[in-house]
Amino acid sequence: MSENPLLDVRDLQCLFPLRKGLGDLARGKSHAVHAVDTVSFQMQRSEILALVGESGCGKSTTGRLLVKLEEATGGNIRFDGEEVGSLRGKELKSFRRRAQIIFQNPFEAFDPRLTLGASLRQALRIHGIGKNQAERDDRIASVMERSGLTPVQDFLARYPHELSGGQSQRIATVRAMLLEPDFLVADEPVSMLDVSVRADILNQLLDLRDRDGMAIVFITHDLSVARYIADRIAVMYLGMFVEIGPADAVIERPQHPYAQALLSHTLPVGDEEPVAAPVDIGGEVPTPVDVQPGCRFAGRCPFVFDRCRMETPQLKATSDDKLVACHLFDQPPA
Amino acid sequence: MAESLLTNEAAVLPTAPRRESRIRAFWRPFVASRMGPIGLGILICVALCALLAGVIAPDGPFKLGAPRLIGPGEQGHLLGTDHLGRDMLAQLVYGARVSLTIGLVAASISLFVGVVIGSVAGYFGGWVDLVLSRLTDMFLIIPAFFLIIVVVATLGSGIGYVMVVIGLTAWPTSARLMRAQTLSLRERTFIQALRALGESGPRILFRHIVPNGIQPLIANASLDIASAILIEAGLSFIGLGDPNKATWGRMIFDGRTTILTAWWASVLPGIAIIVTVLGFYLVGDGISYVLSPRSRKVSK
Amino acid sequence: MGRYISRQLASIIPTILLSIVLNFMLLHAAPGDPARVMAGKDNPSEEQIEAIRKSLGLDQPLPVQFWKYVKELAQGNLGQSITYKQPVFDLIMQRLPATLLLTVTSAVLALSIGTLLGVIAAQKSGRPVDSALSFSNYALFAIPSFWLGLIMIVIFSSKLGWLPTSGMRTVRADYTGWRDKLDVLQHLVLPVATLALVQIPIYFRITRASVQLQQREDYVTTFRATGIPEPRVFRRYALRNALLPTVTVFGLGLGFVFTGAALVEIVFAWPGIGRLTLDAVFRRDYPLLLGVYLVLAIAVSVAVLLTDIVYALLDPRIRLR
Amino acid sequence: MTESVPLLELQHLGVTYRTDRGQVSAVDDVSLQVPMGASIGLVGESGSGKSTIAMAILRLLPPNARVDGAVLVNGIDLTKQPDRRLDREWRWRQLAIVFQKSLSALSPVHRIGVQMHDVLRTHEPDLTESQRKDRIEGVLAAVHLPARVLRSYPFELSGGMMQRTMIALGLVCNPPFVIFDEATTALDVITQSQILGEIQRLKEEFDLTTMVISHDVGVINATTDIVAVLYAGQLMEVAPKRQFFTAPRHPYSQALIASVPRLRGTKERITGIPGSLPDLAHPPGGCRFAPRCPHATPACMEHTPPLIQIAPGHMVRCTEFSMKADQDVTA
Repeated sequence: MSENPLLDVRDLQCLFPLRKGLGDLARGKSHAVHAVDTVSFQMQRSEILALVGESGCGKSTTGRLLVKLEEATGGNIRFDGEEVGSLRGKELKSFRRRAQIIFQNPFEAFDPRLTLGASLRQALRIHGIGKNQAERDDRIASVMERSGLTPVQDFLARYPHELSGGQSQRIATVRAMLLEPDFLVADEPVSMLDVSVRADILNQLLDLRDRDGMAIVFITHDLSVARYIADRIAVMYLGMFVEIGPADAVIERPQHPYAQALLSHTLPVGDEEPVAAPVDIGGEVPTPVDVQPGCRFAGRCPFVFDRCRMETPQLKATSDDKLVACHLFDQPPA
Repeated sequence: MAESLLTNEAAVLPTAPRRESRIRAFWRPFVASRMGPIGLGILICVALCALLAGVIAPDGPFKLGAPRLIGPGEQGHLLGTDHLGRDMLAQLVYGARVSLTIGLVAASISLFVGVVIGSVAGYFGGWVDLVLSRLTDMFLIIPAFFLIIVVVATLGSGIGYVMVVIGLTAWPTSARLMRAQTLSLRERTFIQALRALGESGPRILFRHIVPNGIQPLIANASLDIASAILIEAGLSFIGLGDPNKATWGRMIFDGRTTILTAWWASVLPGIAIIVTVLGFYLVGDGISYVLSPRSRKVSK
Repeated sequence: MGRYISRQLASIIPTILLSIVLNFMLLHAAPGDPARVMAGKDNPSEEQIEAIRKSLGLDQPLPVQFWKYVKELAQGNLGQSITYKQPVFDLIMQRLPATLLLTVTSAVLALSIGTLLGVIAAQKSGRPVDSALSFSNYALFAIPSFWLGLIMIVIFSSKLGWLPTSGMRTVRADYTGWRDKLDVLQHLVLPVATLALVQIPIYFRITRASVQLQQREDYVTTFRATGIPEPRVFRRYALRNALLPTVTVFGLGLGFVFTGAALVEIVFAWPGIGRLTLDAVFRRDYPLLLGVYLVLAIAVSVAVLLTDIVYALLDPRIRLR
Repeated sequence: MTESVPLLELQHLGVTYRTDRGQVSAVDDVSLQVPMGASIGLVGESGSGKSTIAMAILRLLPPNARVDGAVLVNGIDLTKQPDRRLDREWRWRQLAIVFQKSLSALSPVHRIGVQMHDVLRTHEPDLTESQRKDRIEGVLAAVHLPARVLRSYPFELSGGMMQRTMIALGLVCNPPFVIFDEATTALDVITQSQILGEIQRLKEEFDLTTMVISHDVGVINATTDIVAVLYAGQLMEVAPKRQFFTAPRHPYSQALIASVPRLRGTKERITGIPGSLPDLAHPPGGCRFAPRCPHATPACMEHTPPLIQIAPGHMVRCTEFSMKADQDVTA
């Protein structure tokens, strides 16, 4: 727990109320989807934290909460010491300049009716960066060149549908960089791209960390990509962190049963021997509606025992410089 | 400057984009729709007649004196005269002006109101959406014609009133379409990105969501113009049209009693309505053909 | 399912309330003094106007008047018709059956023919049959219903003499029993034909677009891959999915058909709500006019609710959620 | 292996789409043999034409597609058969397919059981109701699905369960050959690996010959023993799986495998492949990978190198190899 982290998230929670039918109103019952439930972590500059999990685990919602595209229903987020939840108007706008996001679908990253130049200039105009058009164009040109998107003028004159997926995603990252943010959320930026084109994006993010000291939350469902890019990995299940720690510690020595299952089911490429003995977990991911107390993975966990069904496990430090939320690791002294 | 980030050479551009100009990109599929150009041709003729009404019939539609109910082509009257001896062609061309103005003005009112209500309801959601959607449903459900009759009967049947009233009762379909478009566009990546960049709500709504969402409403607008013309004709037929304007509906009403002996008095204005309204439908069909995915290339 | 219907009900009630409020506002927007208007044309004395004003409580503040108006409405009292000196509600209820007979028959006729043509056009999409059907439907949709009525009378009554020109029954002969029914049927043919023809394009366009959409769905490809012949895939699966939207349009279509019905009733002198409304317009009979408008608004709302329920029954995605 | 007629053979298969942007050559001169009992992987990225090949085999291409070359099943060319005969004798009886988007693969307003019975009744009309019921419940059990699935509607099942249903549907007429077209792409990591395991088991149990189409080399590695690599509609390399993953010979195969981040081994910087796909409406002359190929020579740009055999069961389409082959002949 360092003293003034760039980002400090405490018990973050996000519940989506389900549409109430007349029946529910009468019975006073309200259903809610527990998308994100008491997530806590910290981030420094020049660091990439990967959020890894299957669909519905809340990783995307968490990312959107961090840049205030969603309103948290609980807990708080401190960005550079400043509480993000209460930000409105001008303060919110200056926060947005320092915390940016790139999305999964590169083909829809830009307004189809505007040329890329117009979209990039708009980003600068929103925050009044650069005194005049010329200065703005210089800024754009320099960031474009740094991302290897040359000849710059040719790209700026194009419409979004005249670009390949890889190029669109790189220009989307350029747009974010124009605001010189300190923090970036990358929400599955490569999962819609062909494998051969992903390297450019991943390397672009690595260079932002190394050269610009950027703090990046990288969201993915692919552990191999997480291993390549992240310094730390957090595995999420049904809205909660189940294991978080240095990338190699999580990949090579997973402790939480779900993390082990996720790793063992990640398909090897070529003749690599499988990572861990296959942990066979049955059933499907349950829907996170009206979640009962106890460990949410209990229903599918091969090592479940009675305490798991009663008490929700908290993230506890384990040997390997990791935090794991599982009763196997926080046994009361026998 | 720092050497380029990527170890390999600059990204190779896909082959230079052969970019069709925006107009040609619209025109090529529009012509391919076959129905579109026919409709456009019809509308151009009708518009010409309306514009040149002063030239075609310098004395205006109500000039009396000619013999009553003479057939088309007789005594210099290309399309004959009505029961008061007024020239049919003159009334038709001046009637075209009324129909086109009412159609265009009513449709633009309904398009404007529909876009504003639909986009605001779709974008802001919550109770705003609830109230506006109930309002839309109400107008959608009540029989518009009866409401128009009531309002015109109470407030007056000048052409201005008629246009505004038809416009103010035709907007729900556009509102519903625009709301659906806004709801889907609001979740699209480029709108989320603009929100994250700090762009203001209203500017996102009116500079990005409306321009991208309005295309299907344009195709729908042609249907609104057509129905406005039909409604106005109905009003005139039952005597609620603008009394001092020559309207096709009134011509049909006037010629009703003598239809067996002088068929042209009622039949010709009817055909004029059909041709004009058909023209708008066909143009609408052409526009929606341009917008539909079918006309795009098959990839993969 | 229950939740879906309760949501639909919850949306109908405010809609009707809103139309009542609009109704009340229109009543008071009438030019001049409503009491004087209510008193009618033959220059009544000041006391009479004053009496009417007091009887209608027009001197009280607007909210009180509105509350009184709503209470009256609740008991089905739509006020007194100026011209017929009868309760508006009874007048309407006398004429409504004739209009319903005309509108429902023509709507059902148009639904079946329009849907059938829509299916044929979609199956042969792109080919001459499709363009011919689409073009003729546009043309049909462009014909004003009242004008079509006139032409039908000229051809089938005057020239060929097959059918009566107007009215609902032969005036002098007072037939009874089935002979009377036959007489009404004879009178009904032309107005229903006119009204049906004008509505066919609505259902044609919806069905054609919906069938074309379903033909591009993944499950059609799956069944074609399983070797089920194309016509069978179309009949058993694509059609069933495609006809769902047509059901919802039928409810809303009734709103449209009342417009056409009014004009057709006038041309064929059919004793329905349309003609009643026309008289009310010329005699500035506001209570009658507003009564008609309100009854129709409620009728259409109920029709839309019924079609929503039918749609929910047909589509398991709504029925089971 | 006795010289048996391959279950499926593609001879110079080509597919061209007529679009308003001109003729798009989505598949160009693909020749492939799939021996009985084999499981071949068709790997290629977006725009490589892999799904078009699957649809060409089952002849389900849209009307604006033109197919050249032959598709032989047990030696009979399907492109010459009338559609009615395909329906009665080949589709689902000889070859079945499982698509990617399982949730929309069946009609949303019919129960799943009704649709499965319909398919079975089409091909085996003489079965009684109860015989059909047993057969269907048998294939459902084979993919670990409870019989209640038959009474449910597609929207009531999860992605994983629906995809298992579609696999069961594929097996219901026990066809010898099943194509999996990106069948697990839309599924989560754990569900995908479980279903891929089941596909392997079903292959033995129903002794199937399979073709697995995917952009994910991990999926190909887990389910196939022969790998065919497609790029921009052209077959670049065909090789036994072990050979393909340890010593790929075509530059595209090498670059593709190198771009995949690994869970094991040292973490060196991956480079990917610069540039982007050629525009198939105006395909470049010669080898279609040349514009992005690190070893491209002028010769690669002129004429398209042929697919030549460089080892038993190992074919490569690359100028470097075809030139070497010419030298051997002339030397």
